[in-house]
Amino acid sequence: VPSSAQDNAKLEQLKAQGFARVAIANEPPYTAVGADGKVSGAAPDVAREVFKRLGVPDIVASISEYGAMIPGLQAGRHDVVTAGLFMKPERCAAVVYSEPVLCDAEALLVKKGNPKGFKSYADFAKDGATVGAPGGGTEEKLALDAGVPRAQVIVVPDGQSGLKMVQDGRIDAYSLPVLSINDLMKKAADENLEVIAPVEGAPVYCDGAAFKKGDEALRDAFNVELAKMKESGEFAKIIEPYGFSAAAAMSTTTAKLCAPAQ
Amino acid sequence: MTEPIIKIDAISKSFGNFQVLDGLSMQVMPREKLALIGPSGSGKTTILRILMTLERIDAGHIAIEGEQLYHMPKNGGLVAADERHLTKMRQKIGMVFQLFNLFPHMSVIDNVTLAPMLTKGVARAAAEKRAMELLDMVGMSEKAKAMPAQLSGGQKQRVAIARALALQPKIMLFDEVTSALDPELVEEVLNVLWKLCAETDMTMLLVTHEMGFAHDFADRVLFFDRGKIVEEGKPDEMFSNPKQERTQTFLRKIIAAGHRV
Amino acid sequence: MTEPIIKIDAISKSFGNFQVLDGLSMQVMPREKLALIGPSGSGKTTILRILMTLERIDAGHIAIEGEQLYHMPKNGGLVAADERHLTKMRQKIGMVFQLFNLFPHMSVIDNVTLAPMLTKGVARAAAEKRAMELLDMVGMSEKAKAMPAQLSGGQKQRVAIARALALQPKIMLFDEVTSALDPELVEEVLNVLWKLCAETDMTMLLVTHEMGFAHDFADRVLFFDRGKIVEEGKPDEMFSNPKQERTQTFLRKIIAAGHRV
Amino acid sequence: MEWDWNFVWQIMPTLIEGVKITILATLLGSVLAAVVGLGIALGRRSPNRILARGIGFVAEFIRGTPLLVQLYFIFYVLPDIGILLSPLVAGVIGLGLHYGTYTAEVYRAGIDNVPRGQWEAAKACNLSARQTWTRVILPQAIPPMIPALANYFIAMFKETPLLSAITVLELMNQAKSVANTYYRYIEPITLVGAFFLAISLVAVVLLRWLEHRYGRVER
Amino acid sequence: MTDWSGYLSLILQGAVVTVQLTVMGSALALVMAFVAGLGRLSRFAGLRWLATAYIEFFRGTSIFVQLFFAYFVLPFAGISLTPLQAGVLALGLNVGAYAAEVVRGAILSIGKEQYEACIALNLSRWQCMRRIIVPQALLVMLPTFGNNAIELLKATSVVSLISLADMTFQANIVRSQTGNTLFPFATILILYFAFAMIITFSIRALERRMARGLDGVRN
Ligand SMILES: Nc1ncnc2c1ncn2[C@@H]1O[C@H](COP(=O)(O)OP(=O)(O)OP(=O)(O)O)[C@@H](O)[C@H]1O
Ligand SMILES: Nc1ncnc2c1ncn2[C@@H]1O[C@H](COP(=O)(O)OP(=O)(O)OP(=O)(O)O)[C@@H](O)[C@H]1O
Ligand SMILES: [Mg+2]
Ligand SMILES: [Mg+2]
Repeated sequence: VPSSAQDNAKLEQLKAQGFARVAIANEPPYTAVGADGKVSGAAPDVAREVFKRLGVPDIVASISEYGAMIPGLQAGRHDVVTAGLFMKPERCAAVVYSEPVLCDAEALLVKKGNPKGFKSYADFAKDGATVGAPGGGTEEKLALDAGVPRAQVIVVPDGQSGLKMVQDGRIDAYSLPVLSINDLMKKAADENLEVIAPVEGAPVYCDGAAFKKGDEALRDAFNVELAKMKESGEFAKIIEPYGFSAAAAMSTTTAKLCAPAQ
Repeated sequence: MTEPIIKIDAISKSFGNFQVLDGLSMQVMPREKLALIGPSGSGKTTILRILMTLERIDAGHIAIEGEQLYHMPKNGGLVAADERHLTKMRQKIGMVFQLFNLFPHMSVIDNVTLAPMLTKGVARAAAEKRAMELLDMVGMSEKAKAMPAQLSGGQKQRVAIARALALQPKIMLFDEVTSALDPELVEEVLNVLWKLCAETDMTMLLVTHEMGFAHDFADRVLFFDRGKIVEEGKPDEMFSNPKQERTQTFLRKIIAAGHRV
Repeated sequence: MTEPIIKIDAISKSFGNFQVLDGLSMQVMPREKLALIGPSGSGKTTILRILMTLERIDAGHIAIEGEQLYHMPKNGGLVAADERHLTKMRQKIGMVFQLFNLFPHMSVIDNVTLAPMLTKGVARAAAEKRAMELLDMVGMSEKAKAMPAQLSGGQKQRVAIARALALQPKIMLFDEVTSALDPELVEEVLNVLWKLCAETDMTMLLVTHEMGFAHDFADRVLFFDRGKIVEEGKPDEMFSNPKQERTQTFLRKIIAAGHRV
Repeated sequence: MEWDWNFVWQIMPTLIEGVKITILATLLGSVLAAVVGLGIALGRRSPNRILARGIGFVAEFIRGTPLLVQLYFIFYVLPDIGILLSPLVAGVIGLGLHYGTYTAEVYRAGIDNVPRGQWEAAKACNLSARQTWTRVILPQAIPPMIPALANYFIAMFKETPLLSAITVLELMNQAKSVANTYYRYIEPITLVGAFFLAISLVAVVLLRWLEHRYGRVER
Repeated sequence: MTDWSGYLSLILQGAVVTVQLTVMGSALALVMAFVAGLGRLSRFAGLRWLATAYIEFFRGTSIFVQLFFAYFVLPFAGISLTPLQAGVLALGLNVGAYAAEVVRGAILSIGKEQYEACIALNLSRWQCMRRIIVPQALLVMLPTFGNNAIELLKATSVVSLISLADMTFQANIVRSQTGNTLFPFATILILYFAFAMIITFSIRALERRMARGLDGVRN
């Protein structure tokens, strides 16, 4: 039940300061930073629009590591995370999510021809193959959960570094959501690389705007506006140019995504 | 009868195991010009440094104008002096060092005006006026704006004297103020001391190896050896007719080395 | 007639603007013991340092046993010597310094054996045997295992002499080898030099302020002033009957300062 | 958020793995820095002016720019010209080069402190340039600089967390990884601090001893 | 095509942050250096102890730990700092601890006779420190302070690890956005070096100015 704006103290505070502090990752197309320094990308654009409708004129984005986002939220460094931080039961326990915004499957970036024949994360558990992933990101967890030893999951600071490490043969594969990998590939335009998508056995994930526990009222207000945008088609207009599917986001719910794995 | 301005009563001082002074007593009368002579290591510098409170004494008492230097009355008894008491007492005493110890980062005039301005609250204009008089007296007024590094040793020492005088102490201590100087420069400084002697009624204690100067300048000469006063007397008697054998050998050596007595 | 072992021909040397030597020429015969005397700053040390190749010359030529020191033949002409040529020439020359310059991180015996082992490839056993003989000669064999820091100045200087001798140079240069020593220690070192003089047929150049020693030791004395040879002669003539006025005043001053001639 | 001791014990083994890598990187980096520093110090004294100037400039450049950026460079740019280094090797090279420019200054001071008379005595003994360096100058120059060198090695130890930027799993990286997994920063970061402080304090005691032992030379 | 001038201006924005951090961090470090350096020389055991604890703690733990602590742990104690504040705090306190030892060393290097002249002129301890000792010690400290400032400049690159948009951070963004590694990193290497040179030359100029009239005093 969406609470009325009157008792939403957090929202009032954001309105008063005139902006919301959002955490984003340095990972196109979820986020993008233009040559003019302006933050765009699917996740911030949606957040910006929703907040505008809530009466908060602007967002101030700070780029953060995935692993630092939830601690940063808890430490009060951000008001919301809109970064492609996919919903997972543990995360749902740590923060409160809005309804789904961006959905994507997982992909692997490998050398041309996929010489080692990777299909799923479990493939990396065999014969010492290494997979790179952002620290604290979903892919790292998926790989670890699939039984890949810690030493074979290489924490890579950002996508560009991951791409470079695959090119240089430092890691056998680099894993990110499909769209992120596609974006990397586009920029690299490297004939010798190939994208494997989706990764077998890995679920399709959706992110949502993540709020600090206790900010449920703000989250609820956010959901109201988000639902309106989804309905009006405005939502699709924002995210589809980036390659995301609005239909995917509208076909599932936070409750489903946060349910403990069967 | 006048009271002594300095009354040293059975003071002792050791450095580690080495006892420099052992129960020394002596008195100095107001306006007296006293020369302290004696062989190296006999404790002359130590006495001046104790009077300037640069060293503490282990035992004994010192009174300046009847007031205890290292002790102060409290609850009817005497207790060790605190920093405030020492600060008050130090107003009466000034010292000129063998190595001048000018402040190298300040001009000559700033060296002279600093202490009056900071410790006595004298206004800058007044302090500078007085400083120029003093610099004039020591023949250094032309160098008022110079930095110490630009001066010769004799010039530095004359500035150091002006600096000490600026606080108008009742007692001035001079520790071998000429011995770090080239022979040609000694005279400059001795001339200033002569003038000072003649023109002021300060009490002056002077450690020196310039026997001629001590002879002509002092009202009384003390000859030290191993922290004890071996002999004292008027300069004329002392230099022409020393009574103690130790004094005789000392003076003989000094004369042999070519110094005038 | 024998050829001179050292032939210095019109050499010049400046430090910055300051011309120390200006067209100096001199010769030394094999086995000659030569004393170089003269006032401070006259260039005596500079000459020895040039012979040891510690300083370069600006102009002129030096020949050692008829071979050029700072030049070497190439394509029919003479070119500046390279390091290899200098290394070869240095084998003929040894030097003992005023400040000993022992290697402080090595024992006495290692100081003496180092150079023969490294530069002549002498085996350790042979080098040590010879070193002990030399140390014995300078009266230091008992301290063979000691470190330089444990020695007195005179002892250090004797080791330094043994070290220089270990290379068996034909020419030995001594630069005021006693002047950094306490008076009591001077004798130790002079005794060694006497012995050396009597027992070997090395050519020796010695800069010294010990006129007595120069007198008794030297075959010939050169008196320098401002980089020029003012006077030279047999020691007897030179010290008893100097011809030049400059030499006379120099010797008079030395005598006045209490030195034996 | 409260301090959780159970969590501390749970993550301890992971952090200890990190400590091992940190210490390994420091040790290897120190050895390299010691060698590189000597190379730079000697190179800057080379009679070849161009060589001396060139080495001097490179050293100044390395010393004036951040190690972090240098690490990025070594790890991500060098492969473009065919130099592919493992993370640890790249890290050790980065540390060694960077700190080598510091130790070079220590060497320089140490060498300058050997009195001129020692050079001259070596010449009078007809030692070659090489023999003079190895037998006379360096044996005297190095002991007094040991404390200063050790100081830099301790500083290097404290900069190893930078290696996490090039995926070396040292202490800080392990801690971050733990923090990422459990969304808790307090315990891992505090423990890392405690590890660093403990090792540094031990190192400082060691340093005092080195100073006592080697700080002075007798002449 | 890629808008290089735009990305260059992004890096320059980062450079502004780097300069801000360096200037503010140096200011804090300077204050801490004097507070702690003089504290260690205090007559009061409590002050001495406090200053020693500060110095040893900040020199003993790594700047990273301090940074992460300031950024992620302090908020739980109710102290929430902006990234810039956290960066300035950690850098300033860290470098301040090193510089405090410089202050102490420089003050101890001033001869006893200057203190004695103070006593003979009846200056109070504070007056003596402020007017006589510190002004002379300042000249001794200056060159090392210059080195400390360069250390601080270089350390600012690590704030990129706590998401402060300094030069290194922006270089990483540019790298992600353009896929080019060499351009951003080479650019910032040159910028860092240029800043370091500016610090070096300003300190030298300052030193010359302060040394005026003191020729012959310093050896
Ligand atoms: N701070 C000190 N620590 C240890 N011993 C000291 C100290 N100051 C002085 N002494 C010793 O005390 C003795 C007396 O020293 P003092 O300087 O008073 O002699 P002096 O009569 O002034 O000699 P001089 O004519 O050489 O100046 C000397 O033996 C000296 O070595
Ligand atoms: N490295 C140098 N740089 C500049 N000037 C020098 C240098 N070495 C020597 N001189 C100058 O050259 C002159 C001759 O010096 P040298 O040491 O040869 O004199 P000396 O006759 O040995 O004097 P002394 O008896 O004092 O040892 C002196 O004026 C000296 O100042
Ligand atoms: Mg004295
Ligand atoms: Mg000489």
